[in-house]
Amino acid sequence: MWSELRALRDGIDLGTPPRDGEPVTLSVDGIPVTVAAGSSVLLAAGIAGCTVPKLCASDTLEAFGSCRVCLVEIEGRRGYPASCTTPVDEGMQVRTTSDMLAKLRRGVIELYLSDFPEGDIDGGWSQLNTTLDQVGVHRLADDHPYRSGANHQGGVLDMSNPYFVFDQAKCIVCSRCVRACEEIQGTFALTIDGRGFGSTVVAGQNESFLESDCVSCGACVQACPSDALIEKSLFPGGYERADSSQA
Amino acid sequence: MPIPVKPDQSTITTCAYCGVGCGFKAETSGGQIVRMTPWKEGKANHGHSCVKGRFAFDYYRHPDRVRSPMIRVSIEDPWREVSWDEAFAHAAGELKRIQETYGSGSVGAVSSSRCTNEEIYLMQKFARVGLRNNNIDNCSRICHSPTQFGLSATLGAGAASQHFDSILRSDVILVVGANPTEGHPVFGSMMKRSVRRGANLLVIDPRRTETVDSPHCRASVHLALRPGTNVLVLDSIAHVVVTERLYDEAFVRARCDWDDFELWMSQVGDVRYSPDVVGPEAGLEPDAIRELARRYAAGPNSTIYYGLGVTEHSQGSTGVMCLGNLAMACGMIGREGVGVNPLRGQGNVQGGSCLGSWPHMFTGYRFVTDAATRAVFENEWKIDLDGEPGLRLPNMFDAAVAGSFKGLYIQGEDPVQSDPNRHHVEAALRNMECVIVQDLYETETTKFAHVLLPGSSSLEKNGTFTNAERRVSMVRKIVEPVAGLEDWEITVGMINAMGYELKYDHPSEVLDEIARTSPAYSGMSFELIERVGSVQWPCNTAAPEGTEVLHTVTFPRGKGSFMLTEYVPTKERVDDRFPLLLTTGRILSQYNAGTQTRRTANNAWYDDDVLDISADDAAQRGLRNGDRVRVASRYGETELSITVSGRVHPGVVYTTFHFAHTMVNAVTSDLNDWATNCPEYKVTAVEVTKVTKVTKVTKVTEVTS
Amino acid sequence: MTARVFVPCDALSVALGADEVAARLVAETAARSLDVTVVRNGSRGLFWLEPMIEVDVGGMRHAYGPVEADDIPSLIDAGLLDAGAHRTNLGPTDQIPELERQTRLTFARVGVIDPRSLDDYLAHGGFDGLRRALAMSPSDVVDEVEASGLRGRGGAAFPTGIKWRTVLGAPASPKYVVANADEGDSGTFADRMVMEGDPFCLIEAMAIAAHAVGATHGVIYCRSEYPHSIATLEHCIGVARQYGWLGTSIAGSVLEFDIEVRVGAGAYICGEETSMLESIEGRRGMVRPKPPLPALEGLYGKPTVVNNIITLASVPWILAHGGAAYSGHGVGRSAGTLPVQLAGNIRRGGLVEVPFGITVRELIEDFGGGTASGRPARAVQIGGPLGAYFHNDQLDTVLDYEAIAAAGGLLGHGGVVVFDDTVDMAVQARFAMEFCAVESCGKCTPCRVGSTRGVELIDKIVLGEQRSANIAQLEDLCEVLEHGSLCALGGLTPYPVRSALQHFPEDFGQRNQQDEHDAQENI
Amino acid sequence: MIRDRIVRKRHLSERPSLPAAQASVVVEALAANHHDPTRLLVVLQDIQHRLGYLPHDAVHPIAIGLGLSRAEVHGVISFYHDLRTEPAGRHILKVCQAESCQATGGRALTQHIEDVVGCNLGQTTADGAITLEAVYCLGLCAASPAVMIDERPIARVTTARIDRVIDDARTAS
Repeated sequence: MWSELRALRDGIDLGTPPRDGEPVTLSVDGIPVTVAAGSSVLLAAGIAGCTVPKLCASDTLEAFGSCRVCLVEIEGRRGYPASCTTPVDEGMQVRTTSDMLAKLRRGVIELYLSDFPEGDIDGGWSQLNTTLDQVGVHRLADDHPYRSGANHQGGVLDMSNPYFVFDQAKCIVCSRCVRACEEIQGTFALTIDGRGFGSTVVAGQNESFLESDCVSCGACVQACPSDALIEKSLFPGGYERADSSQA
Repeated sequence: MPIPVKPDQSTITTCAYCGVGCGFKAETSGGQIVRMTPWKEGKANHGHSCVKGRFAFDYYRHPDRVRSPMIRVSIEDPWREVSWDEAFAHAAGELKRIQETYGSGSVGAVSSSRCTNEEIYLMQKFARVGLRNNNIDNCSRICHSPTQFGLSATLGAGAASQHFDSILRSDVILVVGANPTEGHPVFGSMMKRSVRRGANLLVIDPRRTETVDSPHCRASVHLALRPGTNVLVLDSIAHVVVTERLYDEAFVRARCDWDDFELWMSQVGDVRYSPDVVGPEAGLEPDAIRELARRYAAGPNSTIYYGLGVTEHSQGSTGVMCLGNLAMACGMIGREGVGVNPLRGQGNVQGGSCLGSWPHMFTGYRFVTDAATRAVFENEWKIDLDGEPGLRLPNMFDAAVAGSFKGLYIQGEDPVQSDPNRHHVEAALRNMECVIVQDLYETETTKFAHVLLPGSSSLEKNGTFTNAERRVSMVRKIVEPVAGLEDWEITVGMINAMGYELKYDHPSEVLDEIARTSPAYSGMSFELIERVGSVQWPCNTAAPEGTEVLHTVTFPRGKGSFMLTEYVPTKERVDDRFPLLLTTGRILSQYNAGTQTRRTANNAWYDDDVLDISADDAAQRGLRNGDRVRVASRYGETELSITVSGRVHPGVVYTTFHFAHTMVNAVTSDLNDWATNCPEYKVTAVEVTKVTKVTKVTKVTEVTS
Repeated sequence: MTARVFVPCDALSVALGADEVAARLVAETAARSLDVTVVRNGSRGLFWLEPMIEVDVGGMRHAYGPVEADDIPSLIDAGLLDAGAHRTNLGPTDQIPELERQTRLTFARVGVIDPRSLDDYLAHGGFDGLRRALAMSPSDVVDEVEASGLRGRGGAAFPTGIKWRTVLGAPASPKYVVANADEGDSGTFADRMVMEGDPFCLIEAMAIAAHAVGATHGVIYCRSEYPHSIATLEHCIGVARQYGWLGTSIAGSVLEFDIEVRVGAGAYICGEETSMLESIEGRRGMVRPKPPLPALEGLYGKPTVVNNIITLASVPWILAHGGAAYSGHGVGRSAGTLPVQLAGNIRRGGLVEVPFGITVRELIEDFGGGTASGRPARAVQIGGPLGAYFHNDQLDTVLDYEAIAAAGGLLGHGGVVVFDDTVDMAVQARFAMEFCAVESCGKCTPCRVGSTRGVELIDKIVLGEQRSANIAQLEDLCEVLEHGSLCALGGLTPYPVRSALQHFPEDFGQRNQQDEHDAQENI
Repeated sequence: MIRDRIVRKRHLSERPSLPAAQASVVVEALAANHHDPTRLLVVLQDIQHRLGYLPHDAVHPIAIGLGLSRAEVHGVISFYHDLRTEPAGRHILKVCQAESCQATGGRALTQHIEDVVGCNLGQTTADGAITLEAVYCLGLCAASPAVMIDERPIARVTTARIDRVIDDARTAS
């Protein structure tokens, strides 16, 4: 009756909120799995024990479908639907791995890495690190054509909040913070400024977090998969931005 | 290259900052807390948090911590550090000396809702087996004692009828005298989620709070009543329900005492409570009262959440009864999505109420005058118990001023700052011969103490908290207590020093004792809580893993009882000298008297109490944003800066009470609830005047502005 | 008897001087005390002849064009009102070859009537379709649309009847009809011509849709670049309300339906239906994932018909004449007619409504008359900025959904943009990526980041840097865009890029192999 | 950019207020749209129509009036290219950059316009007469290239024709 809240498990992220509903049985990589109607394919894959990489998806937030690393193949359907935004159907046959899926996921991750500070990857323990491990790409090759492109590595470093930093250089624009502020906290203090490549996460009217309507509940920090929003207390020597980047 | 520290250990515990009781994971590295993250499986918070619980934990390692027991003969003397044993012996010796000189009833104790259930239980045990009297009270006296009284009288249980998640099943949410988004932020977020999903929000509050109007959350009806008219307005709502026949007759006939109901109908149905009469007196549009009543009665699932804006009045208990009556009349009780729910201030106010820290009640709200109940405890404790109710905290202070009360053991409370009529409290403490304070820091109250026992924070001890939805959750020791002892061990030391031999190896043994003696807790144990995460009482053989929704079949008192709720205006009135009504509340980033949060970076948001005043009232007094003003009442005065705010109506001013130096409680009235002595913090007639600054500063201001 | 002279009022005619012509005509006839009414009609779509004025002589329309304001005195002198001979005389309008060869169903009234005149509309068969629909059950109306074989003309070509049936079957209420007038594809203007030439047709169509699916509210989302369309629609919606064609008890039936115009704010992506719904709801035009389909959870989360203007404008004819009559036109699964828009470097640009089945070459050469510059056509982009570039040796491809797809393209909204041999296709490919970067909503990563990387890669390719590696990366990127994007903007941007690369490799430095070799030597 | 100054959160009522004339436009736009948050874009368009742009400090009253947050309103403003946060020149000249106009010399025309006017697309001339904007299709593609000045479309644009238009715009008030 309260699955979206009470079926959440510490240390496990099912990717999309658990649902209440009639049981639906499908197969993921040949493994039969039964989940509630209205659940996502991503959630079903997780229950079946199949690891589908993800970045913008979290079981505390409604599915969004922006990161495109949770793509899967579904028998009888064209293309490579995002498993987070695809609801399960009875009898559905899902494949979570294939050469094409691996290639597409690598391609998407390379796009992320083309605008991410290289020095912040080794030794990190964010969800992004986990996803990179799953996809099997950790850095762009030195001669990768994406290097030296336009980037946001000189973006805002917001230290105004006493407890956390927002480092735009590490932001992958997945909107999890924006959505957490809206869906979980209900303050609506964050937004995406601009659009397209120019999209950036900002507080209020592109102002510091402290000046904005942010109430510092921490939901955005909790939601951030790439440590762009992170507690200052984890940096005993103070937070410094990495100076090298892949870009 | 910024690689974040990776914590080496993570421990699940419960936040102490408010009655929501969020589950947290305390993550440590090398024995120090590096961060607190919300626990996804916490049933009160489901992985959410607020700025206090999530970030404001540095207070535990603040240099101001009291690190050793200290004693002194006179409050003029400097403190002398002593061993625990010497402190216990000295304190107990003094209490026994006072009792020998002034009588058994000349000493007492007060417990804190920031402490665990086990510690609160031990405090009442200290009074009953150590002091051998019933002079034990708890700090809910000054916040939610009317809840206990009013809900027991109507429904039979002085606690929230629902679990927090229930609000997602509500079609109509009535919030009375509470501001969840500031005071109970994680529940506030849940409430907003329900509103965004289509629930209709109704608010009764003198201020246009964030609860009334914030992004995607706007009250459809807001009754901005004049402070002090709660009961009048609630009776008027009942009047509409009665006269428009909006009540649920089938429910009332099945579940409630029909004769009581008819009597109640004849009272609230009288024309003196019609919206047309009440509206002008309460400063409301009569149609708004009708609209609210109709929406609430229409449901289908309407729920009530209320806070100190209901209880902290001279008719606080009556106000609570009004809410119980209203819910029963409309059949809005006994299932998910409905109910009557107090929003508790401190982390363990519900526990403070349940665990017998009352001068007239044992655990589970059973009277000390009842021989059968006494027998339960006499059997458990192997000691004869006093059957006479003891003194309430305000009575203890009154008695102290009068000279008959001389010793007090205060656990984690700062009555000088928190309690009403500061001058009276100070006079009472000055008159005592032994004041024992157990606290994290030196406070306004420790200035009057003779024994100072270094308390342990909720990060430094094991035990349980009961939150505002009756949920008992585990508090776990993350770091060692600064002075070596957890609060429960200190109280055990005091009990032993008083001559009653007692030994517990772990707080779980205390909870076991509570379970043995208290029906609502009879199924409760650390083992159960460990296994299922948290448990809502009642927990017993009928409900082995606890109870989410109360009153589903019957009320604990059998038939629900409609209490008569005649409106009696407070004696606190505005006049020419004091034309404004001051009301008080709290702000998100600070917590109560601020002892903890003021010692964190939360001051970045709010570093002083500020007086909100309407533009009209400010203009009349020649005041501008940021001006310093003198706030004077019949009881005292203080100085504050003002904010000209659209959130208060003309005639009303508002402030918080988080900062010791502002001494807001020096201004508040000493009137209190007729039934429980809960102080009337929410209504004080005041005048606000500009503090004239030296000419030089004024000139500088003019140049820059 | 009052003579009637028609001067088009559509935006392109105005852009070519129609307002000045009309003003001069009024002034000149007044000065000569001639009894003339100047009627502002829509455009016939023969834009190389605009401003094209027409005179009604004995019920027959005679055309003159292109006319400039300064031509008016000589026209009147030449006996304009009696269809007299003049340098600009085109003869009877219906016999202008480029018009005569068309099959005008959807555009039957466009250019003929005064778009703001309800009487004119009614006199030309207006609301016949709605009257017939109201006499039918909603399900029968949907059957009729299904029988017509009509597919969405906005680009996705989804069968309209199936979409309507989904909305009809959805239990939730209220339901909405949204008309997508965010015609952002370069080379297209058919929607604009309907809105400015036959707006009541759109109103009628939406009312039919409302009846068919049980909707009560309609929204026309029109791009801000079309101020003339917006003004015309606003006027005509007001008239329709006044005369009971919108509001309650429409045409004496129980149908209750009203329409509001919402204006876009400069975002191509809002032509994508879910992004449009977000925009109508007052938010950033961020694409929503599908499912849920808008037909089930659309505007404000309620069942919603979202149709393109041309799709809707085809419906009244279908209802008035029957689905079978419509499906009698066209070929295979491409039933009915397609309003093709000839644009770019073309001699006779304009609107050509023909049954599916015509070849691209017939369109460009027979109707369009070749390039405007007189140079050879080199490339043709079909289907807007996300459509493939066709090489001039592919021009015999038949214009229907399946044939265009088989040739590696897509028909889109029926826009055909011709380029002569001066075009640099690497520049065009780069523009395709740049357009995606400019107009991306920024939600999904392939489109948000990939489009910018695409521009950078093409720049490097053109400069000859690491050419083969960059081309390989560009191809990989196109794969990620096509299969990984959330919506068609990212998903289709590879079409123009790949087709340019495939058909015009020489523009990407293929002929400069030596340069690349040199460049590599220098590294 | 580094934002590290720790400033106290400004209280709502301390936010800078709009000049009265602008404030009344905001109030009217909100009322005309029934304070309906789903009409945010319409409200913004109405206000820009009357003020010429959307002042920074108008965002707060708009948000309050519609029950939205400032961030949401800001996000919407920053998404749509039509919406501007600075005043434009007296005339707005939109020059089509899309394919049909590219096929008919649109790139050269754009360069010519930038040279004649003396600023680039997205900029306003020093005398405040003209703001140049890129536009992607005006629907005049059968007679490309095309521009639109204010709400007046001009098709089959030649350099001579556009020079006259620019001259007129510079001299007209």
